[in-house]
Amino acid sequence: MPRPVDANDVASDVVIELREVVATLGQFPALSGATMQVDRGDIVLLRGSNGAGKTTLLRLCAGLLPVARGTASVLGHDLVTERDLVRPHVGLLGHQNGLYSDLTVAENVRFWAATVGASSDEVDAAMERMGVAGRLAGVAVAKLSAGQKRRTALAALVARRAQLWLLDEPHAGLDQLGREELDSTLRQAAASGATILVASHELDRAESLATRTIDVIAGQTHDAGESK
Amino acid sequence: MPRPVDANDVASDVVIELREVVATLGQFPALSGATMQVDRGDIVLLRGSNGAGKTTLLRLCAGLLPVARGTASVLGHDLVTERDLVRPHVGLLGHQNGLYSDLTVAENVRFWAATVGASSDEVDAAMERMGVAGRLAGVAVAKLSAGQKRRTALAALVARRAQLWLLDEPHAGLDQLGREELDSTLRQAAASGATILVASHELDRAESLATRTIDVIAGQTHDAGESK
Amino acid sequence: MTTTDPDNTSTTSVVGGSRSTGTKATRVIGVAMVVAMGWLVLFGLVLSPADVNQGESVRLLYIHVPTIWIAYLSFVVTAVSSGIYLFTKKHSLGWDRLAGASGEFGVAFVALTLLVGSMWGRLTWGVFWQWDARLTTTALLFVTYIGYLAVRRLGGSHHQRAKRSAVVGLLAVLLIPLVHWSVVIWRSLHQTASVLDTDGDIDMDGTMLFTLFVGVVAFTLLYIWLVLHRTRAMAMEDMLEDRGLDIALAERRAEGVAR
Amino acid sequence: MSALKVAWLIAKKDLQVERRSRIITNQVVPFAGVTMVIFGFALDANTDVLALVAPGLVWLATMFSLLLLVQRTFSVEADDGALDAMRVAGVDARAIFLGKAFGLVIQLLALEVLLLFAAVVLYGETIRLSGAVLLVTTMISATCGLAAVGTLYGGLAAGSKGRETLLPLLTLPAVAPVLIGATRAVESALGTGAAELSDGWQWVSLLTVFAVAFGVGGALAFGPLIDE
Amino acid sequence: MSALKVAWLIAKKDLQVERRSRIITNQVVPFAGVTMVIFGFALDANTDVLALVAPGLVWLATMFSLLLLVQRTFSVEADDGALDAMRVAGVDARAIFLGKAFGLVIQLLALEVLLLFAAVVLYGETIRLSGAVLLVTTMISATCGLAAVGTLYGGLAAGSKGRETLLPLLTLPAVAPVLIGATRAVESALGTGAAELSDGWQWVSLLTVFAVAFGVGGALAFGPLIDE
Ligand code: HEM
Ligand SMILES: Nc1ncnc2c1ncn2[C@@H]1O[C@H](COP(=O)(O)OP(=O)(O)OP(=O)(O)O)[C@@H](O)[C@H]1O
Ligand SMILES: Nc1ncnc2c1ncn2[C@@H]1O[C@H](COP(=O)(O)OP(=O)(O)OP(=O)(O)O)[C@@H](O)[C@H]1O
Ligand SMILES: [Mg+2]
Ligand SMILES: [Mg+2]
Repeated sequence: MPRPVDANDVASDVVIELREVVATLGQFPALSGATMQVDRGDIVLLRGSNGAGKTTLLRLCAGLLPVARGTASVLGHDLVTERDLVRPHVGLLGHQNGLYSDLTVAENVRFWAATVGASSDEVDAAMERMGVAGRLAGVAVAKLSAGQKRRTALAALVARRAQLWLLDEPHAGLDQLGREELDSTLRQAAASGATILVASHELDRAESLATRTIDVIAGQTHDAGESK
Repeated sequence: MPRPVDANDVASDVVIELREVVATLGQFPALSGATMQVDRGDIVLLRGSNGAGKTTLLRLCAGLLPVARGTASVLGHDLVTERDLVRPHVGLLGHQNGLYSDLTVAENVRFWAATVGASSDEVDAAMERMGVAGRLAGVAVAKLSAGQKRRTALAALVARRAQLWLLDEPHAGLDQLGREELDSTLRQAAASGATILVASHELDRAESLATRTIDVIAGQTHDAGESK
Repeated sequence: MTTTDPDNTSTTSVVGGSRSTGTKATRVIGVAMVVAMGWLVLFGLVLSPADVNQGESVRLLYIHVPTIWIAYLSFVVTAVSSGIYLFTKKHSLGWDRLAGASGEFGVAFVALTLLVGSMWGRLTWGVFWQWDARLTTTALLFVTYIGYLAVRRLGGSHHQRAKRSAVVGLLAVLLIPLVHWSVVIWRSLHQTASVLDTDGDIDMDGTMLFTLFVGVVAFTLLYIWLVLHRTRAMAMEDMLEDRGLDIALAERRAEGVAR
Repeated sequence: MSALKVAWLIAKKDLQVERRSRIITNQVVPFAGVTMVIFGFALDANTDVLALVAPGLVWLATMFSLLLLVQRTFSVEADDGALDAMRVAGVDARAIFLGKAFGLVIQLLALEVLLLFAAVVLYGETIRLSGAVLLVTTMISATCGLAAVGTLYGGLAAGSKGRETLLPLLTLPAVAPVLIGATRAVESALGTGAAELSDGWQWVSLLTVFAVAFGVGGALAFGPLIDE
Repeated sequence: MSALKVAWLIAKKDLQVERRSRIITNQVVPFAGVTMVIFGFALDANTDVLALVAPGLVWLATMFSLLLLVQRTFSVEADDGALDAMRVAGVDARAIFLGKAFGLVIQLLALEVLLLFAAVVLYGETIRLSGAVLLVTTMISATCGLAAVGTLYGGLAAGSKGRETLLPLLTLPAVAPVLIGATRAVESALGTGAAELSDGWQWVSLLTVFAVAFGVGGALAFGPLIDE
């Protein structure tokens, strides 16, 4: 599912490499020394209590936060100096959905897909997949329920075919069907070479999905091993 | 835990009674004929797919939406004409938290408790319970993680000691400890006479918590029977 | 589509089962209005004399003054029916529709006043607009009721629309005294009250006064005729929305069965 | 709890939010200052004209600042659904109105003093002792009127989308009489363009009537306005 | 995809949002109208002065409307984290800048035409044919300058809290040169106060330099500004 990768990206199979990374929010060191390595095709569960730093870690990998100390590289590029090379291949679903509430579902998904040059077939497929095709496609996002919004955001993400998916509590708000669909989409993406990080509190579901688990404790990462 | 009830409130044990209630959002009949009855002390799980109308049902019971057709009464009062009598006894946790991001956790909880005249002991107990006492109490809400915000909103709700609790996906965003704590708080409240409605997609957890389940399907309610 | 449905209690009574917004009464008023308008044209353009100072342009008076008075009337009707909606137990939407219809035509009439007034100003003062207190307050009145109409279009349920706009309608009417007495308060260069003067003696040519009277009658009839039709049309719109709700309800329920 | 006590709670909360965020001190005051300087420019820096129209400009700048303040005070409520939460909590709508209006009055008064001072410095306006009582009375009654209108329409616009721009449309024409009255009264107080001191008081009575009408009307109407 | 193509996508999206929400048509235009009426008041209804300063007032009203428009266009981006999403998606910052600025230019031009028309009616301004070219050139170059400044600072303020009030503080002083230049140029175009037609062109060159400086500077600076 992810787009064909150019030569320097496949140089190594290490997709994320953090070494003693410190990142601050305001004065607060939300990441206080994260060291981790994620390989291509991994589905990694980030586990940790509220305020542990999962969201911060994901945003850092997406290049939204500065690295205060340590070194970080994503997809073989340095996260600080080569940010522009990293971003086109990364997709993030944060706590917010990033949708324009005045536009319809289809317009939103199409807009996001267009910014990365995805084809309209992919857009339709993604919307179908996340269950927002049909009647909902023409409804303004402002008029959706919480779960329907989340599905739309996921559809926009799926249409992007990123190489690295960063998902912050993707299951929250989805109904049973949506969860199944999402999990199978993620498994499929991973199988075709994407790398996926999922922060989640729904351990039962997430643990069965993930191939590895990393515990985030007070801003530090601890490898909890393979889960499958 | 709920506050002492005055005479007309205990007249009957039926806390919520809806008959063929229709409620619209814009032109859309989000509730298309909800009929249900909830008794004092019940913990009711509202189950349903995305867009089924769970949030709408909860907001209607909180008196935030007009009743387009049908009749609705809450705590023995008509939901349309006697709204002012109903509200002081109802607590709602919606998809949004209702917090002031510039104020600290403690200031927020105190403000909401003060508007309903809760004592400062209750405030402290509620914050302790939801794990936002201590260091977090003095932190501005803007600087909290998603789960910490949710905990703060729950603390403000717990401090209110409402008779009817309406919770829209209360588990979303909470970590394992927070979930346990929340469930035990809810059980305790129900045991001391509060009535609780929970909309949730985390069926495993919610089904073990609830005493009854109601399915919401396309804006209509279907009783799915006692669960315990 | 416009046939009535016994289920729609709130609107059927107003529409009364007819297919158009007209009734016998409105047709009578319509005919009277047309006659009065003809009369006004006759008196205004032919029979009344030109003014000593203003010449032929004085004939604009017969539109200018009646339109603003009818606008006042519309806004007062809006306020009164808003008040009735808000303060009676029944909260009948009929009053809200009357308020809305009246507000709409009030805005239209003020727009006419502004238009005719500024044309008149061009003829007599040489400019379209003066920063005169009355002109400015009239402009404010206009904008205020545009705001009122905007509030009506905010969306939400009919009662929500009614409540919100009733509040605005009640407060906005306070501007009318300000417009009326603006000439006194600010020593304006606009014509001070000469017809509705406080001392009671009317200093105006008899024919002119009579023509003005005809104008007021004609525009009042026009106003009544328009408002009657518009309230009926609004009732139908509301009813169509209710009908739309029935259809939407059926669809939504079917969606549940389909699963 | 009595409505007045709740109103005081709300006003205190608003002032606290302001103290934390320092929006007025850091941003609205400079904005108003810049507005006054720019007026000077637009009027060709003709000092004679400027001194004549200074009272008008002070009130004009106040009015534009009012819009900012109202917008801010209601976005604080609407951002995270706090206004809904207040409604569910059964907080008396009159208390909300009075509380928020009182918070605004305090903030506006502080601003006006500064603007008046700016007028003295920038436009060479002079303040005479004999007019001090009139000046203070005018400022207080005009400010109450402005705050009442601002709160009323701010609340009306708060729930609806596009509120940022509905607010000025409703507020500006409504406060125009205040602008006119207060300008004339301040002219009398300062003796601008040989205005008589005695003339000022009749304007003050107009302002007071306005403030009372909108204050009482607003308090009564606020419930229906924000409800549903 | 080329930056220009993405910029066009973004501008199209912005205009679509506007078409859906009709904020400008229904609310900004009346707001600007009221502003002009109120200026008339504040200036004491002195028609001679008014006709003289009318060009200045048109631009002043445009500037205030600019603030509303910029605020709106960036709150659309920031409300649900869409700006973050764009950054993660690796959308070229220059494209974002150009796209949003272009959307603003279109909206502002439409507004200015209306305001000019209002000035003709309200302030008794007259337009002469010989000045038409100058008038149009002035409007276009001034508008480009305004849009560039607005977009630049709108983006800067978008992420930070209290953005509503940071924006005017930054924007107003920055556009003051435009205000002055455009006013003089329009005076020349209309022949207000016996201004020479030829004088106008030197102002236009000033405006153009300003627009180019802020346009190019903004496009280059926008990335660093919204990043991190
Ligand atoms: C845009 C321009 C104008 C506006 C907005 C305007 C507005 C008004 C208003 C609101 C009234 C009603 C006053 C009341 O009874 O409360 C009025 C009355 C009147 N206007 Fe005008 N006016 C305009 C121009 C003119 C001009 C140019 C003239 C004539 C030179 C004029 C002559 C009159 C007269 C004679 C009355 C009747 C006064 C009375 O008996 O009360 N108006 N106008
Ligand atoms: N503002 C609105 N205007 C029109 N329709 C709306 C609006 N908000 C929600 N809806 C529609 O109403 C229906 C019910 O929404 P509601 O939020 O109650 O669903 P829900 O059961 O809470 O779903 P979720 O599990 O996703 O939170 C949905 O189909 C949604 O599309
Ligand atoms: N803007 C901020 N300024 C200062 N500290 C912050 C800010 N935002 C978050 N924090 C702190 O940073 C820490 C990590 O936050 P983060 O959002 O990464 O947690 P999380 O693991 O995602 O938690 P959750 O499970 O609740 O979403 C928290 O302790 C929080 O209090
Ligand atoms: Mg998080
Ligand atoms: Mg929901």
